[in-house]
Amino acid sequence: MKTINVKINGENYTREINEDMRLLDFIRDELKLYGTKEGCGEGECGACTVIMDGVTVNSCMVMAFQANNKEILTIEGMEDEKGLHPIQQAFLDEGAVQCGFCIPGMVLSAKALLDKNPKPSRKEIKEGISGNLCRCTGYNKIVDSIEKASQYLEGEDQ
Amino acid sequence: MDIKNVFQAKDVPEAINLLDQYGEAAKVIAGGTDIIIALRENHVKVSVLVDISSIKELKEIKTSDDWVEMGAAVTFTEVMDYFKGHKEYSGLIEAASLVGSPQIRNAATIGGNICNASPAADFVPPLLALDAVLTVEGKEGKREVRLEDFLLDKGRVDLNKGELLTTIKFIRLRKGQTVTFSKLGLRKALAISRLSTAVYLEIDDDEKCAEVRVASGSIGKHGLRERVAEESLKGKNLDKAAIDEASKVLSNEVEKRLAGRSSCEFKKDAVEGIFLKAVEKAMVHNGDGSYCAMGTQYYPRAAGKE
Amino acid sequence: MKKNLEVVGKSVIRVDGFSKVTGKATYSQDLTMDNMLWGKTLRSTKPHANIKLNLTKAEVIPGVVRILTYKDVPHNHHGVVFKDHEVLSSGRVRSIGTPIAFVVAETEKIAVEAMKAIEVEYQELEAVFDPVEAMKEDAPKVHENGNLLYHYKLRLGDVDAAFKECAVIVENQYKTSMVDHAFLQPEAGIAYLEEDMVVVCAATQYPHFDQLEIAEALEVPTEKVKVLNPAVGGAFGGREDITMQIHLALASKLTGRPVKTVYSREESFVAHSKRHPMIMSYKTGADKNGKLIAMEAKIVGDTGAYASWAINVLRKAGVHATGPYEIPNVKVDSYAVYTNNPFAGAMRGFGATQTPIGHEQQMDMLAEKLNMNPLEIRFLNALKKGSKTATGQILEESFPLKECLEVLEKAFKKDAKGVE
Amino acid sequence: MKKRGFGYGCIFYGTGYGNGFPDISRSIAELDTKGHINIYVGATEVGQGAKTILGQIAAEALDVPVEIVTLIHEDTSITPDAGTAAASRQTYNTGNAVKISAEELKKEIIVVAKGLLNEDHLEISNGVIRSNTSDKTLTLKDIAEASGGGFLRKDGIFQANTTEMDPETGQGNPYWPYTINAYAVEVEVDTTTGIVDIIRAACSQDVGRAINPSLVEGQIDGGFAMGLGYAIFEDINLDKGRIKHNRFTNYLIPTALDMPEIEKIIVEDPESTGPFGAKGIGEPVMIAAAPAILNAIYDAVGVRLTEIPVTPEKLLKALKKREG
Repeated sequence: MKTINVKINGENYTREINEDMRLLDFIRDELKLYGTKEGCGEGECGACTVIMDGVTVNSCMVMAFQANNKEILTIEGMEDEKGLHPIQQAFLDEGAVQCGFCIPGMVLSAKALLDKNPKPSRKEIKEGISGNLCRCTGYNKIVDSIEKASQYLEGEDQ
Repeated sequence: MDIKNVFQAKDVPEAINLLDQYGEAAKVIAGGTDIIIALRENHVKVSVLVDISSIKELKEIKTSDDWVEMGAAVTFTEVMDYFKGHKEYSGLIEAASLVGSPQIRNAATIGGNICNASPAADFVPPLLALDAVLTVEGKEGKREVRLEDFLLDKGRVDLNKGELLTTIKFIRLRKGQTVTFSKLGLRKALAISRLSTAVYLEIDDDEKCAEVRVASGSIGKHGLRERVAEESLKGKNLDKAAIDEASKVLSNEVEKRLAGRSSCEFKKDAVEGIFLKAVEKAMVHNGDGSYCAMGTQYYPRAAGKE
Repeated sequence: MKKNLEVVGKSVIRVDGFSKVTGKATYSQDLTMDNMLWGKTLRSTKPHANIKLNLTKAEVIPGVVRILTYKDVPHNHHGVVFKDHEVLSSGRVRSIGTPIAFVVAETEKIAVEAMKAIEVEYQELEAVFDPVEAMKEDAPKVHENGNLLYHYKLRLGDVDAAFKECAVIVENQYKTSMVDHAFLQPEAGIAYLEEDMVVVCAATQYPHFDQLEIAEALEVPTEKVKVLNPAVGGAFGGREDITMQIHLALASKLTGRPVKTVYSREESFVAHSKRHPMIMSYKTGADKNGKLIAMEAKIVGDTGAYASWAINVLRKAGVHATGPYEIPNVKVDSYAVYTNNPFAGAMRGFGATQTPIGHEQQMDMLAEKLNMNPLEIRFLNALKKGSKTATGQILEESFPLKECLEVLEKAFKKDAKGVE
Repeated sequence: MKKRGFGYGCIFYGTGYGNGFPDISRSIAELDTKGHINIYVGATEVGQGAKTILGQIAAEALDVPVEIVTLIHEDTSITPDAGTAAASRQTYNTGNAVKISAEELKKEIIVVAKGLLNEDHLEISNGVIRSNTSDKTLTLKDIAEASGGGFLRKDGIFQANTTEMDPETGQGNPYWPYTINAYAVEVEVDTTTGIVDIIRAACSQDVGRAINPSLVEGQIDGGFAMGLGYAIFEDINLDKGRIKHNRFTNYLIPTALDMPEIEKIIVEDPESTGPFGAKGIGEPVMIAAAPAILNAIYDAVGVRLTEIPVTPEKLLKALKKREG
């Protein structure tokens, strides 16, 4: 067993983990945060995307021990006391959601993108979510909603 | 996967000590994007993982007067950010940007890409074209090895027990020099390279090809220098005939190399297109029909032909 | 009827959206229960074989609770139309991926270990993978009654005579691939007991049908089975057939504990149906003005080792083989054929997705031969309100093909060619 | 060299089980004690939006705000069988069943209201029961309370129109209704690598009537993406019955970067037998995409690909063969 300290969604966790545990399993099985999904187990679909130290990673491709002393944001950390994050609101407003299985990862990719590039072009948005596979939506409404989220966030800043 | 011990090394000596101590039982993990799959599928059977992704000195890129030096644990995203705007390094930027997806580029490291020695490793061809030199450190000290010599076979590199790849360096590009990259993937993201080429090009004041290095991916056991194509271009005026000739030479070479394989027919043809694209990217055509290496300041840049 | 529509026609925000953007939506892999066991499915690695199992080594692994085989299944059959799937193979496997045993253990890791410890002795049988080969008399039989599962015949007018009248004829063979639904959520489920009722919670397209199939296999009354259907991560036809539902129900019933299983992506690929690959031979003829006169098509669909929806899929392919065009002389033969490939079933479009690969290219080829533009020939032959289809059905209303083509043409001006 | 081309495809699609197979959906509409509407159907929300649009249909039929309608479909022990979420049948078939149950419930509500108000000419408008002859009103909660604290429940059942075809000639009315879909696509083909790039697309989609236009558009985008994958990427690649492409690294589905923008045009021609004129669209939205792409490839480079998917390998081979 190995002890790790991880800050997830603003909260510090100190846990004993198995050495062979993936970050994804830590988040789901240990912390019971089931919003992070597993779609392929090999970093290809992005359903397990979380933000670690400011950048997106596939949590199925990170060993849990590697997250020691790191700060992680999962979908459960997107809402705050005011309610939905503007990106989540935009996904709702623009009709970006269908089956929803890709959506937590998609929202986090959108957040990482907008944090780095607050006014991305549609091409840049597509690049930003190119590691998140979706089989239902054909992506276009997701791109629309990230554009919309960019506007919402700009409005918030003013 | 049967992992018993895991370590987050704080510095290179600690990592080397651990690798030395556990020997064959240990494996380095950095971005994890390849090794975790290999572990889960039992292609790699080790009981100890040494994580080097938090070692600060391995995460730096430095440009000195003569060299550009990158730590082995630098991620592809960091490569893209560092070279952003430096067109002479477009091959590095492009190869990095075509690795997997944003999530993978945020985690995967250039050292990992090299040490896996996959034929399809995206970052290897441009580094081969830059004739990159690697630093390997072990208990016995440091040694330098050319990337081309480092790659031994598919999945096998020149790393001895207890050794760690620490840096990758190449000679800083000057005026008239550029490196470019072109890849054939089956889709626009998350695509494993079916074929790739990288070209380093140096054009002299007479607009002749002073130096050229060509490298390929996915058409051999690992990334390879393509010397016949280089010989074909060297010293020539880079007109269409010369470039077409070189692409034919490369195509013939690929045909010989892949003879008997089902992919041969496709790759020998497609390599021409992919090579041409890399060469074209390396050259910027001027309005008067002259050209210069991309990213250099010799000539006013005209609209690049894509 | 009411004056104006108030809600219909409005882009109401989807009601399941909030839970999905917040990560709160529960998919079946997100469920766990106290005292829960894990199941793993042992599957055939050979396409056609007689098998013998030896569980000895697996059973003694600490933490293994039970290993289910066909002997444990009261009624060992299921299937959406024909009951030609076995819940667990009773001795003969017909495709790679056919379930053989279901291991139930205290942890997922132990279940995997035990699954690997089961010894399967395969006595391989001759297999057939090409549906055209499978139709031949001397082909290896996938099922006892032969490999030809279904033949749909469509006959209208006299095609042989009509082809003689044609100014142009195009004839081609088209082939489509076997493809996967690739929904993002791999199959997962959990079953537990509520007194004498077995509850199965799994992603499905048709919970009431699952309920029937589970009840039949377990030989219990339907009302003793409850299917709960949490959020479903895409389906596209791939969640029509039973995958894990009966395994879970049975395991829970026999152990008295909740049992969960989650498929990996690789297992998902072998566990659910596929789109039928089809070989489609098309012959289409028109007069000199581009009016379609005759069409003949032969369609062979490979349904793999099990029937699933093959009959309905090949029927739908046959009915839609003409495309949305009025053709007075039509002859279509479509065949559903068993092979030892993975089984094919429902997938978005259900047989009517394959045929347009043929008929729409045929239309363009005819247009080119006649020096017409592709839209012109479509307008000329378009079925419309009042038309009769090749099956003799009168299209009584709402058939706006011409309107669709008109708006499309306007939206997509061809003179934009090459202009960025 | 990069070459561009245009292509069209159009299809018709008969929705429902077809061929005379009993295609039945059932629904229960309920007024609960809070004065809210619950609709019980066994129709799965697979992502297509059934849960949303069936609620819209119920709200419209009852003339109540959509916010007070809850769809309950997750439990077989409390929902009636509404058939499978396939064959593009939930909007049309179950939509009809929901509409019928809602209309029946509305009648029942009016009956109760008549008793309470002693008036004959009543209607529901935006969730309030109003008299046409006076200014008396009742809320749904009033009705719920007046009906003894219990629930008002009404069933709805709908069976689609389909007949079995003649086994020898295939003549008959196998499906109803039919839905139309058409795509126009522009592609760019790189003749040196065989790579096909979808530049843009337009879709005209017959819907009968759009219950929820945004959901229809979402289906079109998603349908096109699946058609794109079918045309140029997807193949499980069988080798003696073994699936070689059995993971997402080698079974390629389109990424965001592979998808073009799509101009989406909804064509409305209400179907009298559909709920408020609606027809099913879930499958049709996909179907014409692949053939339109194939026709566009031909227009661009002049070779016919009769076998899908059109991989760079196949396309380059075909181009070479033509050159001789």
